[in-house]
Amino acid sequence: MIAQLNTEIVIGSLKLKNPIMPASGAFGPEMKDAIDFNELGALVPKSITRLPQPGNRTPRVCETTAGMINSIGIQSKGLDYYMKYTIPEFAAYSAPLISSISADSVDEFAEMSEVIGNHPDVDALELNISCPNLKGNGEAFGMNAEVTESLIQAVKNVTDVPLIAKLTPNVTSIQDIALAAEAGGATALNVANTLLAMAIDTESRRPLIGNIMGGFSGPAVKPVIVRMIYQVSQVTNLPIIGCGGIMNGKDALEMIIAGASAVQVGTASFIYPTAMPDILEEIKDYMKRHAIYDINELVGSIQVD
Amino acid sequence: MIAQLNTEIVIGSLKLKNPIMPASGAFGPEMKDAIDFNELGALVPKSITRLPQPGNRTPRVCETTAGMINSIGIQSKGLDYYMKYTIPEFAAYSAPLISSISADSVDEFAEMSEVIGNHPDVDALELNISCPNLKGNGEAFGMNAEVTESLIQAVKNVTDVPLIAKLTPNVTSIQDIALAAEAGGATALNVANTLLAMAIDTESRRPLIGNIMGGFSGPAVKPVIVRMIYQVSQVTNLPIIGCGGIMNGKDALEMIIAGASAVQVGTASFIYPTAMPDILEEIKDYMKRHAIYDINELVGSIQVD
Amino acid sequence: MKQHFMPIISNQQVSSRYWHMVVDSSRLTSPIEPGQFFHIRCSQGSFPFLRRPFSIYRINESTIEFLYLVKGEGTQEMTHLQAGEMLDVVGPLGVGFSLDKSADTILLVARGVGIATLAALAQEAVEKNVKCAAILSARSKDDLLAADLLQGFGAEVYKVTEEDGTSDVANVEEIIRGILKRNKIDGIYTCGSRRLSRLSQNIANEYHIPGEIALEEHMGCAMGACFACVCDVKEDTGVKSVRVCLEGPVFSLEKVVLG
Amino acid sequence: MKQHFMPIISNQQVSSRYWHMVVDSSRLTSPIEPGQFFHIRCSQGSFPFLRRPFSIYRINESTIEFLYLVKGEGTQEMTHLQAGEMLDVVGPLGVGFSLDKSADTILLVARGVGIATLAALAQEAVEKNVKCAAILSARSKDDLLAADLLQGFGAEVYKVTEEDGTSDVANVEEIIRGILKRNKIDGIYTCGSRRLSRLSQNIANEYHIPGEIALEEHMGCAMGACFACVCDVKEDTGVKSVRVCLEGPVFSLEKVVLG
Ligand SMILES: Cc1cc2nc3c(=O)[nH]c(=O)nc-3n(C[C@H](O)[C@H](O)[C@H](O)COP(=O)(O)OP(=O)(O)OC[C@H]3O[C@@H](n4cnc5c(N)ncnc54)[C@H](O)[C@@H]3O)c2cc1C
Ligand SMILES: Cc1cc2nc3c(=O)[nH]c(=O)nc-3n(C[C@H](O)[C@H](O)[C@H](O)COP(=O)(O)OP(=O)(O)OC[C@H]3O[C@@H](n4cnc5c(N)ncnc54)[C@H](O)[C@@H]3O)c2cc1C
Ligand SMILES: Cc1cc2nc3c(=O)[nH]c(=O)nc-3n(C[C@H](O)[C@H](O)[C@H](O)COP(=O)(O)O)c2cc1C
Ligand SMILES: Cc1cc2nc3c(=O)[nH]c(=O)nc-3n(C[C@H](O)[C@H](O)[C@H](O)COP(=O)(O)O)c2cc1C
Ligand code: FES
Ligand code: FES
Repeated sequence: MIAQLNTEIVIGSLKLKNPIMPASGAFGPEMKDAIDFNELGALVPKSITRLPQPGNRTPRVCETTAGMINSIGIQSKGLDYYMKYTIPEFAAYSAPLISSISADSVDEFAEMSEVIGNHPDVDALELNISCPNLKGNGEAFGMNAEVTESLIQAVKNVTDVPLIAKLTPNVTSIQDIALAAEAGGATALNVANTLLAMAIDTESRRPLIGNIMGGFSGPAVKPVIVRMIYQVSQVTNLPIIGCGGIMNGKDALEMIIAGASAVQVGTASFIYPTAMPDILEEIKDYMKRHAIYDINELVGSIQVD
Repeated sequence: MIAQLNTEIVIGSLKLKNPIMPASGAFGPEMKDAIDFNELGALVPKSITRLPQPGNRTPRVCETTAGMINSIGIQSKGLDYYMKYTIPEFAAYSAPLISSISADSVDEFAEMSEVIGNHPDVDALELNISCPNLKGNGEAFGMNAEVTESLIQAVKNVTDVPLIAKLTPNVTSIQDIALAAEAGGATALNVANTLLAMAIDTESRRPLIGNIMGGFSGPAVKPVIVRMIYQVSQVTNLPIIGCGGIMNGKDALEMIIAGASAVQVGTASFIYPTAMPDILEEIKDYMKRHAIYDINELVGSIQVD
Repeated sequence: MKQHFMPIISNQQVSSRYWHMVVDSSRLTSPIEPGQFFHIRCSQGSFPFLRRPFSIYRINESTIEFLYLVKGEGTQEMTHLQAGEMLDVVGPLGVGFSLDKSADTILLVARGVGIATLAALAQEAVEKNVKCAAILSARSKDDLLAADLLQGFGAEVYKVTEEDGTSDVANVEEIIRGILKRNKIDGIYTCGSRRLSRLSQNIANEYHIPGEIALEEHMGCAMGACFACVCDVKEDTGVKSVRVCLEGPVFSLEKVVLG
Repeated sequence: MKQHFMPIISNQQVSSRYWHMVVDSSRLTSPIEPGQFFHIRCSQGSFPFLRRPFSIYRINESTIEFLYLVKGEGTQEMTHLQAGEMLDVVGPLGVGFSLDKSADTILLVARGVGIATLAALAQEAVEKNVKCAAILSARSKDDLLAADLLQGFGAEVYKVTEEDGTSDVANVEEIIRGILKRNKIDGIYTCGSRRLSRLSQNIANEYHIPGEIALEEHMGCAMGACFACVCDVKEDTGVKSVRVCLEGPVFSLEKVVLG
């Protein structure tokens, strides 16, 4: 008898049939021609804002060594469209739907979370607290521990679905923010959003991104993210979703071994449309090769001495 | 007549014949076989500690995608050896000598700076405030604005040589730290030291670095450093020395255009021993091609609209 | 939006700055239309990292061709790909040109490598018995690619270059007005230059000729997911943001907002 | 510590896990010693990023040879280098073996690819009329490289493998004691295994035979600047940290601290 592999991961009330899911903003319904959405651990559409917004000027992406910078600016059709069209579209798949929310204030986060979180087809919320807090001094919510705690708390008060706080890596102590999110009532932590970055075309002496700066993703950032996953896993017991730079199964395993229960794949899908199912296969191969039949045994299994 | 190129950069009392210098820890007297030290803008030996210290366990370096992680742990022969042998060895060259100092407390920084800064052959001090403050909670000095300010202040009180604060990029707001260093009396800012990072060998499930985490350098980090140079240049008038990921003249120019007056080259020299002179040549070629005869015109010349 | 590996048949330099690649497309099942593009990995290694978009220059029985300008790292790497190796592509992607079978003559206005995008349309025109007039604009005569190809299709080709001092908008306008006098133009198609696009837009407007434009924008996913590649088009209800990779790269010349 | 580009003459697989490369070293001016190494760029592209250190396997009139194990990304890439391309190296680096001309016989204890480092010494021994006994240990017989080469040098070669169940330390010890009974061994040289190094150290100690060991450590600069590659050696004044790339890779077997 061949032993069965268990790849199921439980995050609060959320059951993922496997730990592989897309990263918000790097996934859309258009990708259904390339991969079977039902084979993903979860579906995470692009962050939604309350009101429609146009996004930033182009160019919105540029390539850097082993990475890319993007500044899309959360181009969004707004909450009404999202409720009417986006949720039903993704609800058609068996994989759980995690709605990513961006907002300009704590109140707006709560307002939107109440509406989206209470939709029966939404299985969890991912709070993109890396966006700037317009009511604060414009720094991202997730750069401040108190703001993070009160934001999660406010959302927790209006919905019962699992809350994933998507942390920004642009902080002095990711542990402090992680603990604040935990104190506020987060169910899980996404470690992490993009690093703030910039690139300049030396010939024209202009920024390569219309918005000057943007979010840095891709394999270049992975060592920073792995470090943060490890640091966060040392201070909290919350499940961690690793995100940043995963290109293949080995990268995903590195994050899982560092302490992530699940992982998100963004940029890789731009280059390999089938990156997500391929990564899952590579993880399964690794498990077989190492005779590890339950993925949960790998989570945080790093050996340090 | 061919117009002369001016590559001279002035940083306080420090005159650099060109903006290219080595990054501390990635340069040593052994490299004199490969390049002519007199052709460098300055010489920056490895950070020195007061007492001899053995450094960290091996492996001390590992490769990641387009970058490397190191955790040497400031292996050092101590201040006495440095005064007796290291300074005279580097003083033999015409390029100015910038001594990099690492210490465990503000007092120790001041103590060492007094001794080293007042040596007639030392032209400037670079304060490596990215090392952990053992008298604090172990976080790096440069992660805290007040500590940064009082550290620079304390050193300023004991020596007149130009002080370069080498900032850590592992902070929420590099601008705040830059302003604190300026308030403390820094002559210039090095932006920046390495990003804290980690990598795991998935086969053995062990960290690839003996010390678990280490400093991330190489082209992968450049977009984060360019962003920070730009941010810092927006808030202070201090000259900036850009450092992190420069592999060629274009990378150096990117930092100069973003706002750096000079740049340091670390990892690149490991791969191309002649990286520094090659970069200088590429910069000169660029200047000729663009008919820019004074490098100072390029500093901070980014066009945003 | 499937990934395919297509055997490279040839990859050759055709002028100082341009290369031409032929790949075996016989295993592709989806139909390919002029104006569509492929998202291509430029090297056999892992870098450059992102794919690059390239139009389909010619569509043959069992091969397709690309014509590309060596611009930066990606296209530089592409020149190292060799016959026998596999080209890693995603596509065909996007919406191509629409060409009315009943058209008499169409006008192509191409600048530089824009001809790589319009050539396949000229080929389709021949097949549909539609006549073709083409203005090819380039920096130098060496960059005037595909003129022979178009003439071979029976097209009436006008070449303008900086080198000859003939490529200014005013001169191109004069040529176009001359063509319009002599022919019944039922469609204007343009690619490769903002100035010539504006000119084409104005003329199409003035003469009430329908037109199409193929746009270029920096891309991330090239499959509609990331919203990197947007541009604006006019709608009855106002301006709408559309994705060049999914809703384009070909748009109505009348509706597109040229920044 | 100069960078050189040496034409690759051949680069071939010699067993399931090992490859062998010959390069033209005729333009190298510095003398090369057994035990020294080169820091090599494994690919023609920019990645992998860091160089990798490789011992000089054979030193010939106008060529040098490398023998390498395909381990990870770097050595994998190295297999793609082709005859006619240039190998980008920095070196020769480090301190090589010292071999006393007056020695009668030396003993080499090599594990796995460690033989790539010791082979050049065997070659020098032949040239100096010093006899050679060698123990080659490997996972499998397929991995027993260079046995023929050494035998060609007239060396007395003992092969032990996991496959044959002969590679345990106890058995190697027995072989060494046998060799010592039959020969006047004036030097023990080892590379490639911590267990066999300890054994060699103990035996050298017991029999008062001088010995040397070639160490491996992960490297950054390979020119003494970064202190990545340190190990400890015993000195009169205590333990001293030394750099494998500069003060090594060859160290006194007696003095090295085997972790
Ligand atoms: C739909 C479409 C079809 C195209 N068809 C062709 C064609 O048939 N032949 C041809 O030569 N070129 C074509 N281009 C342009 C081509 O994609 C770019 O020249 C190419 O991406 C440049 O890559 P590089 O690495 O050499 O240059 P770099 O300037 O170094 O590229 C840096 C980054 O910018 C992006 N970029 C640079 N220029 C463009 C551009 N014009 N459009 C989109 N992204 C760009 C690159 O993809 C890359 O991510 C097309 C572009 C689009 C959008
Ligand atoms: C002085 C010296 C001489 C050597 N001579 C030979 C030789 O002749 N033939 C041979 O096959 N191998 C030799 N090695 C080992 C060889 O350097 C490694 O096998 C090689 O670096 C592995 O690279 P990789 O990318 O294939 O493997 P990976 O394991 O993917 O390498 C990852 C990183 O670790 C480093 N690394 C991994 N193993 C070693 C190692 N054993 N020593 C140093 N760095 C390592 C790599 O350089 C790289 O930076 C020698 C090592 C040293 C220090
Ligand atoms: C084009 C693009 C758009 C993105 N948009 C969002 C977004 O709307 N909300 C969000 O939380 N993260 C967004 N991200 C960040 C990704 O979700 C992810 O955190 C990041 O890309 C790192 O993962 P990767 O290296 O696997 O791409 C975006 C990333 C990219 C590349
Ligand atoms: C092996 C190594 C050792 C280093 N040691 C020091 C050090 O002692 N003091 C210091 O301030 N920075 C040290 N650094 C950081 C470099 O000075 C530099 O900030 C960093 O490497 C980024 O530049 P790069 O990408 O050009 O290498 C070290 C870097 C490396 C790679
Ligand atoms: S490139 Fe991603 S939507 Fe067009
Ligand atoms: S590798 Fe840098 S000192 Fe040895």
